[in-house]
Parts: sequence; C-alpha cells; structure tokens
Amino acid sequence: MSPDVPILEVQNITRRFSGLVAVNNVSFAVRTGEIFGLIGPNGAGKTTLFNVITGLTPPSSGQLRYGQTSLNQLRPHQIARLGVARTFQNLRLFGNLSVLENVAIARHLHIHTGLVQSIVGTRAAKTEERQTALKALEILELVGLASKAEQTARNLAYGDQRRLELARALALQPQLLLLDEPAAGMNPNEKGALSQLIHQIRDRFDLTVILIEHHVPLVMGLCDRIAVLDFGQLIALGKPEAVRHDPAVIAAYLGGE
Amino acid sequence: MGNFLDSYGFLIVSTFWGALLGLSVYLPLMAGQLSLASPGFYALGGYIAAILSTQVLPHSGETYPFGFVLLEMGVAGLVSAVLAVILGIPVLRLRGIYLAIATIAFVEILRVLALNLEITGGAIGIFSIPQPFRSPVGYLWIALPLLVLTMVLLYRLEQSHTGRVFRAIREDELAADTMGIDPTYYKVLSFTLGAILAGMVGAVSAHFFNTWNAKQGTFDNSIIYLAFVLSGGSRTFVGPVVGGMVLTALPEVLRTIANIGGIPLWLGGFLQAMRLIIFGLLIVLGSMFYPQGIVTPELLNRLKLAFRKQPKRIST
Amino acid sequence: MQKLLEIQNLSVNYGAIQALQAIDLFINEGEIVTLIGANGAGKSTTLKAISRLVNPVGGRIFYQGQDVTRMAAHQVVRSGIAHSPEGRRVLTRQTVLTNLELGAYGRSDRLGIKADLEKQFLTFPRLGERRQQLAGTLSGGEQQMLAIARALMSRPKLLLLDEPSLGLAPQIVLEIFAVIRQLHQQGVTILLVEQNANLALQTANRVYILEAGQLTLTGNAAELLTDERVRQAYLG
Amino acid sequence: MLRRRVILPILASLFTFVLVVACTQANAPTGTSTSSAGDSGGAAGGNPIPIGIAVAQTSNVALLGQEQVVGAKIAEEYFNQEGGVNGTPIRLVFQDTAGDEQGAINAFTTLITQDKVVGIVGPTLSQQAFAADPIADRAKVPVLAPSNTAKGIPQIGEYIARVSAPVAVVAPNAVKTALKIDPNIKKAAVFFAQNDAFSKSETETFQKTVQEQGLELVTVQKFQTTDTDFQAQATNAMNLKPDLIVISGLAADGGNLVKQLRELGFKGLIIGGNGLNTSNVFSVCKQLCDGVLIAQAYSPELTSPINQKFREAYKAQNKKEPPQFSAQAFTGVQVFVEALKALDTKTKLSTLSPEQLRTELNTQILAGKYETPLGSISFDPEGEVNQSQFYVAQIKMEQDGSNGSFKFLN
Amino acid sequence: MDITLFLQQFLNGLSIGSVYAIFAVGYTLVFSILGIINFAHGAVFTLGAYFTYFLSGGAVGTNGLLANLALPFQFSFAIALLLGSILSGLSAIAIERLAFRPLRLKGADPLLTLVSSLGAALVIVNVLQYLVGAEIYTFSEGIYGDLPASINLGTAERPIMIRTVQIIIFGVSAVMVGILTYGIGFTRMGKALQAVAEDATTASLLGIDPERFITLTFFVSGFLGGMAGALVGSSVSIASGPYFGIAYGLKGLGVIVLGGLGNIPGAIVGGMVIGLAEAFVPTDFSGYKDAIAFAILFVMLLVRPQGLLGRSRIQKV
Repeated sequence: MSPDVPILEVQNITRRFSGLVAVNNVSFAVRTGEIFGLIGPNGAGKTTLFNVITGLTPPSSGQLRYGQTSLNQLRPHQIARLGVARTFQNLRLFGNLSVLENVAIARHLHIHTGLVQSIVGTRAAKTEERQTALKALEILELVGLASKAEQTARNLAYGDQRRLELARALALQPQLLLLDEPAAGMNPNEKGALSQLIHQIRDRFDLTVILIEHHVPLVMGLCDRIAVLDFGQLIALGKPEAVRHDPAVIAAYLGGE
Repeated sequence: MGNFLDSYGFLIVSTFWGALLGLSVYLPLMAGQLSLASPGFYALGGYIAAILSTQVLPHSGETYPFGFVLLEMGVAGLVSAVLAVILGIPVLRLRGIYLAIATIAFVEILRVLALNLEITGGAIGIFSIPQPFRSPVGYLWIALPLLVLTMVLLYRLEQSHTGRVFRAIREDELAADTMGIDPTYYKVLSFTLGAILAGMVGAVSAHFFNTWNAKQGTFDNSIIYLAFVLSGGSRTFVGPVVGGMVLTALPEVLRTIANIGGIPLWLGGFLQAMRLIIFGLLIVLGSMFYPQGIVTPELLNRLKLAFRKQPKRIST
Repeated sequence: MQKLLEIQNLSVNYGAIQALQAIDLFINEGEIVTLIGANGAGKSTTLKAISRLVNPVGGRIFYQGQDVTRMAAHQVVRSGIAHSPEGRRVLTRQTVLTNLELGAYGRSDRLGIKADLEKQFLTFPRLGERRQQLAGTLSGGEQQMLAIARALMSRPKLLLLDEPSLGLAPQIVLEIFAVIRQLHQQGVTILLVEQNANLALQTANRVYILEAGQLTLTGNAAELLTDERVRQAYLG
Repeated sequence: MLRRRVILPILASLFTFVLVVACTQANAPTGTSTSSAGDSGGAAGGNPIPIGIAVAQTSNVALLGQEQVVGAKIAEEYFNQEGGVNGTPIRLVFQDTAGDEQGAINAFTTLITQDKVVGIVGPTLSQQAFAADPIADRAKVPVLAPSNTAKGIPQIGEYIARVSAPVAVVAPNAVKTALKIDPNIKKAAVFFAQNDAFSKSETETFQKTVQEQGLELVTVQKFQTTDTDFQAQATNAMNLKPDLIVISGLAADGGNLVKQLRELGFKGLIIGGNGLNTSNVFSVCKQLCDGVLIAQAYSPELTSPINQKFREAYKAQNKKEPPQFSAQAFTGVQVFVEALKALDTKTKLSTLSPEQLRTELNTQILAGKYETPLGSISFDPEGEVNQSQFYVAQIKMEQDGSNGSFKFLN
Repeated sequence: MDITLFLQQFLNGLSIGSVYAIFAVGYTLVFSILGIINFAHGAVFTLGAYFTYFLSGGAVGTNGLLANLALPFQFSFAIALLLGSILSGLSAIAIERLAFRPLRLKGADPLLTLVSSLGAALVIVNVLQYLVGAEIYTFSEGIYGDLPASINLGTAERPIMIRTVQIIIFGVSAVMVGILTYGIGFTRMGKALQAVAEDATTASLLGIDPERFITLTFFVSGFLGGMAGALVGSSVSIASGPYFGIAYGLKGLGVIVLGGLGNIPGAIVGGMVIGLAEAFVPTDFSGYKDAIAFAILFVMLLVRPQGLLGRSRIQKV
C-alpha cells in the first residue's frame, strides 16, 4: 500500500451498550506507516473502539475499512488474518502456557501442517514446528524475553507480561498493530525503552501502529498523529503539538479549571 | 496369574473403558468446552455395534470375527463424528454450564428415542450380542491397544500446534480469536474427537456387556465421566486416565476389601453395605483435597525431574 | 492530629505479580489524602487491601490504633471505613433507595438511617428524584453519586474513593469534587485515588505517588502541584 | 509438602494394588455370609456349600432386590434346619449387583472366581441377566433366574434356567378373568412402563391378549418407572372411554397410576401386571387399590406345606404376606438345595471336583421336579420353567385402607 | 380437542408444573448466589419427604438398619411438614459445609462442585437406603383431614376432576413462592441477599457478610426442596425410596435453565411451561413425554441461551 492511502478508515462509527453510547459517531483515517495515538480519559471509549476495529464487538452503526476491505461483518480471526493484531489493556495472555507457547500460538496463520500430520509427526511438521519455535524465540529476543521462554506466562512480572503481549501480537506479522496501553504499570525507564522499541518495530517490520496510552509524554514523543476521544466523541485530531494546545483537550483530559 | 485375570479381567478391562471415556470428556475440555455428550455417543456406538453384529454382519462358528468388531468401531466412530459436527456447530456457541446442559439434553433425547424406537429394542434392548473372545479378559486385545494408542495420540496432540491451540482457546477464547484462530473450528474439532472416541468405546462395550439397552449412556454417566476427568486432573491427559481407572475400580476394590479373609464378618458386611457411601465420601473428600485433581502437569514435571537428572531442553 | 489509618510495609501479590511492594502510608484524622499514579501502579490495590478485598502477603494495617489486617471485609465497614470502589459497582438490579439502604446495612438505628437518607438526597438532589429507579438505568455521573452516597450511608470515619471522575463529563466531575470538599468540611477523612492528577492535587492535603507498586514521592499537595517532576509525569 | 503431594497418590495406588493381589491370594472363606450356617440348626458339620445370591441390594432396583434377599435368607435358614444337603449345610453368599449391567457382571464374576459358589440365584433385572448370564454360562456355573421374565433368558445358554414364569404365560389369565367378571367390556386402554424390560415384555402379551379376546385397544400409553404423576395421561386415556385399563409397571408407578385413575373418576376394571404383584402396592394406592385384578405366578394362599412354612416364616419377620419376589428367590435356593441333595445321593458331592459338581448339578436341576411355594415346578431342556399353577387375584383392601390382601379367584 | 379436555389438561399441566416449580425454586436459588448447580438438591428433596414421614408418625420398614423404628409420638402433618422442612434446610447447610465451602475457600474450579455435590448426593441416598431400606413409604391416609380425594371443577356431565392433594400442593407452592418473593424483594435481609447474588464483593463492602448469606440461601433452598419433597411424597408416596428426588434433579435442571438460571420467577414459569407441555403431549406420543422438557430446553438454549426470563450478560473485553 502506498503511504498516502489510509490503511484503516473509521467512518461514523457508533457503539451503544444498552443505553450507554460508548463510541459516538467517530471518524478518522490512519495512514500507512504512521504511529497513531488514541488518547482520552478513562472510559472515553478508546478500548471499545479497539474492540470494534478488531471485531470483538460489532459496531452499532458506521463503516470500517481496512484498505479496500470492509471489516464490518468479519469475525476477529478473519480480521487477524487480514493482518491486524492487537494487545489488550488488561492483559489476556494464555496464563497457563509457557512464554514460548504464547508466541507460538500467534504463529497460527503461518503454520500449515494439520492435525494428522503433526500427530503422525511427518518431517514437514517437525520442520515447521522447529521454525515456529525459532521465529518465536527471535521475537522474544526482540522484546527481551528470550531468557524466560520456558516460564509459565502467568508467573511473569507485570512489565514482562506487557512485553509478552507485544511479542505475541508481533508474531502474527501484522501490517496494523493496535496497542492498548502498552506501557501501563511500567516505570519511567521501562517506558522509555518501550517507546524506543515501538519505533524500532515500526521501522523494522514496516508496520502501522495505533496506540492507546495514558502517559502523555510517551504519546507526545512517539506518535505522528493523535486522536483524542472524550465521552465517545472525537474532540481533536492532529499532530501532537496541535492537540496538546487544543483547549477542548485540556479541558477534557487534564480536567483543567 | 490365570486366576487373577479370571477374577479381575472384567474389572481391569472396565477400568480401561473408564479411562477412555474420561478421555472423551477431556478432549473437548482441552479446548475449554464442558461437554457432557459422551454418554450419548457411547450409547449410539453401542447400538450401532449391537445392531450390526446381531442383524447385519453374518458369522458362523463360536467366536465372532475380531475384524468385524473393528469394523463396527469404525462405523460407530464415523457416525459419531458426523453427528458431532452437526450437533457441535450450533451447540458449541454456548458457554460453560449452558453447554453442559445442552449436551445433557442431547443425551436425554437420545435415551428417550432409544426407548421408543423399534430397532433399539426399547427397555429390553438388544441381547445375545456375539462374543469375539472366550472371556472378558480377551477384550484386553482391544482395550489395551486402544488406550495406549489414544494416549500416544493425545500425548502428541498436546505437543502439537493443534493441542496448543486447544489450550489457548481454553485459556482465553477471545484472545485466541484475535490471534487468527477460528475458535468454532477447533471447538468442533475437539468435540468431534471426543465423540469418535466415545462412539468407538460404546461399540466394543456392546460386545463386552453381551447386551445393550437404553440404560447405557444416561445423565448419571455424564456426571460420572466428568468426575473421572475432574478428580483425575483436567490439565493433562494422564489425569482422566488415572481418574477413570481409579473411580471405575474403587467400588469393586471396596467390595473386594469386604471379602478379604482376615476381616471380621461384621466389618465385611458393613463394608459391602457401605461401599457406595464410602465411594461418595471419597469423591467429596477427593474434590476437597485435590481440587486440581490427582494428576497435574506440575506433578508430572516433578516426576520427570525425579527420573531425569537434567531438566528438558527447549527444542529449538 | 491523630493518625486515623496507618499502613506499614504492605505488600500484595496477584499470583506472581507484585502489585504492592512494602508501602508505608498514613492518614491523619480530618485529612484528604490522594494517591496518584499510572494505571496498574497499585492505587486501587491499596484501597482494596485496606477494605480487605485482597489479602496482603505482608505488612500491617492499623485503624484507630487497632490492627485490622486480618479483619473480614464486612467487619471493616462496620468499624467505620467505607469504600466506594472503582467502576462504582452500584447494584444495578436494585433501586437507588435500596442501594442506599444497603449502604446502611451494618446500622440498626432506624431514625438515624432515615435522617441520613434525607441528607444524601439533599446533597445529591438527582438521586432523590430517581430514588425508585433501578440503579442500572442511571447515567454514569448519577451512578458515581450513588456510589459515594451509598458509602456515606454507613457513617464512615474514613472514606475510600476510587477514581470518582472515571468516565464522567468535566461538568459532573467538578460537581463531584465539590461534594468531596464539602464532605471533607463536614469532617470525613478521605483517601482519594484519582487519575486526574490536577484535580486530585488541588483537592487534597497530602499526596502519595505510586509507581509500579512502590511509593516514589510523597508530600504536601499544594507543593507537588508545582513540582516539575510531577508536571512532567502526570500533568503533561 | 511438595514431596508429599507426589508420594501420596503413588502410595495410594500401591496400596490399592497390594490389596487386589492380596485378595486373590486369600483362600480363606470369603464372601459375606448372612448367618453362620453351622449354628443355625440341626445340620451336621462339613464345609458349608456356597450358593451365590446376586441381586440388587443398592440402587433404585433395591426395592425388588431387598424382597429377594429376604426370601433367600428364609430359605437358607429353613433348609439348614431341615438338614441342609444330606447333612452338609448350605451357605448363601450375597453380592450386590446394584441396578446396572456392569454391577451384575462384577457380582457374578466375584461369586464365580472368588467365592467359588456351586450356582447362582440372580440377577434381579432381565437386562442384567442378558449381560451377566453369559459370563456364568461360559464358566459353566448354573444360574437360576429368580425374577427375569423377558423372552430369551433360558436361551442364553445351557447353564441358565429360571423359576420365574415368562410373562407370556401369566398375563392372559388376567384378561380372561376380567371378561368373566364383566362380559360387557368392549374397550381397553393399556399403560406400560417403557423403561422397564419386564413391563415392556408383559405389555406385548397383554396387548395381544386384549385383541385376541375381541376387545378394542383404544390407546397405548407409555410412561417411565420413575414417573409419579399420571394425571395428564390418565385424562387422555379416560377421554377415550375405556371399560378396562391394563397396567404393566412396578409397584410405585403402577400404584400411583391406579390411585390417580380412580381419583380422577375411572370406574371400570383395572388389571395390574406382575410388577404390581406385591403388597408394596397397597401402601401406594391404599383404599383405591381395591378391586384391581392381578396376574400372578405366586399365591401366598397356596396350601402346600412348603408354602405354609415359607409364609409363616415370612410373616413372622415382616408382618405381612410374602410377595412373589421373595417366594421366587426362596424357590431358587430350594431348587439348588434339592438338586444338590439328589446329586449327593447319586454321587457323594465331596468326591466331585468343583467343575464336575457344577456340571452335574446343572443336569440334575433340569431333570428334577420340585414342590415349591410357587407350586409344583419343573424345567424344560432349555431351562424354561414349567409351572403348574398361575393365579389371578383381586386386591381386597381393609376398610381403613392401611392393609389389604390378594383374594384369589381361581 | 374439546374444551373440557383442554381445560382438564390445562389444570393437569399447572398441577404438574407447580411440583416442578417448587422443586426448582430452591435449585435455582443456590445458582443465583453461587453461580453453580447443586446436584444434591434432589437428595434434599428426598430427605424432606422422609423427615416429614417420620415426624408425622410413620414407621421404618423391615429392611434397613433402623428396621421398625418409629417415633414414640407424632406430629400433625402441618407441623411435621414444617419441622421436616427445617431439618432439610439444616441438611442443605451441612451439604454446603461439606461439599461447597471447602472448594470455594480453596478457589477450586466451580465445575468441581458438580462432582462434589454429586458425591454428597450419592452419600445421602446410600445412607438413607442403609438406614431405612428401599421400601416405598406412604403417608398415612388422614394427613389432609376429611377432604375428598378429588374435586370436580366442571359439571356432572362434563367433569373436570382435579386431585385435592394437587390443589393443596399448588396452594402451598403459591404461598411459599409468595413468602419467598416478599422475603427477597422487600425485607432488609432479602435485599442484602440480592446484593450478594449480584455482586458479592460489593456486598461485603456494604458490611454484608456473604458467607452468612450463602448459608442462609442453602437453608432456604433446602427448606423449600424438603417441603416440595414432603408434599409430593404425600401425593404419590416416597415412590422410588431413597432415589425419590433423583428423577426431579434432572428435570429440575431443565426447568431452571428454561426459566433462566438463578431467576426465581423464571423457575416458576419454566416449571409451568414444562408441566403444560407434558400435559399436552398427544396421546400417540406418550413415549416421548420425558424428552419434551429437554427438547424445549435444547431449542431454547440455541435461540435464547439466557433463558425465558434471564438477562443476557454483556461480555467484558
């Protein structure tokens, strides 16, 4: 896709939950290759919007386009198959699986041996299994978890779990990566490292990143553009500098007097 | 030894069936699906074998051809698979206890059908089912390879990507979905594998019990098979095998204890009368003291470590 | 001033994750103390440890000089600590009135309860209007008011407030903070967890800053409001 | 702590294994005998001869099994007092079959391989017989079925015989008697418990008889033995205005059906199948049982000496008339004892190997003729019982409905 | 179908349904608070019938350990019913302590309580059999005084007969449901109970001790279950002995799921729906009567998994 074409178009998306309007008529487009920030106070509808994009909650109305494809009717695994990966704010790791297995699961789309082959243990299956493990380790290396590959995921420290979420999403080899508060619970040093890592990942894998984050300095430093949600509505969209000085944003987000 | 096998042949083979039926509940549970449909497929498999062997497959001579039994098992497995797919696609949209109850409904409906249909013989069922072996011990020729094979396949399944996918769905279906995994496909797959196993065990069991009727495969069995899995341990296939064997054998072991020579008569009589009470108590206490089941992956790892000096290397 | 609540060395784990690592804090009688920090830093966990919704793995909690570390949650309330939890958690299938009545569950003084009900309706007139409505049908702001009012129904000495501004319109947030100040003036001691650091610092007497389960900074709220580090980290 | 969690299960399984092995090695007398035979009367010494009783002592079939246990125990005591088998006492070994096939097979296997019985009386249900009898047949251990009435039981094998007359023989009498009582009967409705093998077999005979007698069969209603509420089905049947209702079920369900039919206003004759042939029915339908016709294979009022003794012994213990199930279990034991006696007279039992004993015993059983509480019986070569007398009784309840009796009509 | 038959079957359906309903209310109550199914509820139903039987002067039969035992005194049926139900409630508390609480405190898989409650049921049933045998026990004739066995609600020519005992069961069920509805909906305790059912954590923040209310719930559940058992027993005898309640356990499961798990009005509606459906099974299909409940249930689970009156739950992502 050429850089000018939006990779993701969100058009008039609304999502209601029994009376509550979580996302209200939001429209924006994300350009291929950019790091796009989504900010707003807790409960502003950011995560709901992520859920709508990844097919976990269907939109009440509006259109979602991924390149030329409409995402409206697709189920999560079909959207993942198109190249959209995400992480979860409240960590949805496969807790009883090992770190390596968590990443290997995400290689699902790149594994082609079926049940029978892998049970019989054909050479192709073995080769592929080895390649999966290698690839998974490579990704773990990148996020700095290679040494913990054999540990059970739920035994990891909080920051490591966040990194594992990221590694797992990367293992899908997505074109669009949605990160829901990737730095939550990290200390300032870790946050800095993470910020660098996200940049690095974007460049290395040619990704587009959409990121929800609370930590304002991190967002400001990292993102090419930022959208601000408040009460489900898009109240600002633009370069970090512009958004930062937008009075509506200051009122909503900083709760200024 | 001959005496031992005469006395306990039936029980030993029964424990193998227990293990296999436990595994048939465990398979869908691997993918997080609490299905209690196994007794339904078990009953279905039994009827298929009973009808085929008494009405369709011709045989002469004292013993029923071994190959025919295998054929029946194949047919039972196939029919179960087809039914499981048809049933599984709508039913597996349900979660947790709702799925369990829908599968119980399926089992009950099958039971009432079996009571009413002509071909299943109603309450009397089908009897004089021909025997491929001279004594119950002979069924070890089927039970042992079937159990070993199933365990090997399950071991490999657990190591394979598919097994990993099952576990991922069990841990977090939505997260797995966003990893590009189609949960429906894998849920139906695990459900179907369990159904095939139950159907095949049903087919041999019809021969093993000499007769087959609508009491085979009822709601009670649903819960008992679940008990096999949960008390054995539901996170590795070794659990249901151990649970199925122990819980099948336990009432009979209690009967045997009551029969030991040295035990005073009153105690023997007491034990025999109390054996189901003790069985029930053991189930309650077992749940209390082994909430994870007897066999857990951690236990297996420790056992492995005990036998092997070095920890297992990552296979890269 | 007397220490109403004191926490020593408190640690909480969720499985292998250390949510709180040996934190110490105290609250004097009559103070508003606020706890700020990023998501996942352990703010809510601190409140939950106080109201005994989670079990600490180490450390002790003293309330009015008494060790309450091993008390059951429902006893903590009766001893005078009310907790308005994160996400409000009103009983959606009950009416506003029932929610409030249940807030006074540990009390048996009928007249006092009645008087307190009226008091809440005075403080939150909108709840009065909707007293027969199911709590689930209230708006977010109204639910937050209900959660606070319900907590007050136990006549607490110490009120634990978890993110009262969560998901609310600025106008309503201001309203709620006005009520918080009003309660403070009436003599209720308050421990406030808040993501809106600006507002929290403007409201509180003292502040603790939590980062990844550890206390990193503490001090006078007014001073920290102008502290460069805090501005950098939380005020943008 | 960790280590304990590994060791405990291993210890437990080892323990189990040791026990199992220990039991096989134990040659000491096994099984749970109810009364120590040597003390119980005039019988002289000698090792008591073990006879297995495999009936349902637990599960929801226990109601029937309990009656069989009582009958068998009376027989044990009675025959040992009479001198046992020419001076050697018998010893009954009870193994619980519970209500399922697996339990029946386990009980039979234990009796055969561990208790080394000469023969078995059991099991309670026909379905269980289809499962367990082949085991005994292959081990060449004679079995007398005390209550298996379904078609095909004696045909399971040469070692299988029964003292319970098949329903096909018993049931028609009741319909004929009903027509004798009320020749105006035109329409009949049939009810049966579809999950009970016994009732299913019986109803087929009833339905056939009803049609052969020229009656119109207006409806066949199916229910389950676990059902207790029949209002809807009774209403449906009564709506078709039958003059006669024929019920095949067991005591609780059958009794409730009778009760509810009457309460809802059914005035015609009711025939109960053999499953209702127990005084347990009285307590269920009480006063409303009155007048129900029941086809039976046993009558407590039979005046033969053996029945008088059995009836007295039973009544002394249980304060009521003996039911058919007890009488049949008694008969099962009796047939074994008398066949053993006859065999012993020919060839001393102690000279026979266990295998020979069982084979010879089986031949002897089929050859003999027996005066039992059921009347005079013998067996055909397949093992089917030839019973000389069947009965149709009408229930007569006392005024207060608390107790009743079977009044025999022939 | 003519109108008399229709009315007759309609009333039959209601009366069968009321038995299902009163059984299911206690069943669903435990689910509402713990979110798990108590398989021992059927056994408590049986216990209630036995307790009431003995308290109203019944004697043990000849086959159990307690053969021929009877109380030296006897209560009137109403008192026996009340005491029997209380004893059932206490038994339910014992079951909770033995088979539920230890697992809950250990944080075990909630599914495991299916197994442990089944174990408890197995123990109860077999202990009963060991103690009092498998006989059918029938309540003595005069428990309902001099009432006729049935009442004609139609005319002499077109009778619509209803068994009196069914009217009594219907009435008592209605009263119990009324008391329960009042107790849960309008008393302080009841509201606290609802709070625990909706959100036990929040309830504890309000000073409500959830454990006490779990105990209370089991008591009420056992009380109602035991009373249902006694009433049904007075109508049809303790028909299958110690297994009396087991058959209800399975069908009751259908009833409570149909009505919406944990939903009390739902259990009543579910009971009535299944009772009526069974009453209107065409004559020629009587053999399929037992499958009706499950067929309805099966279809409904696929169409509306939350049950007739249940609420759908929004899944939190």
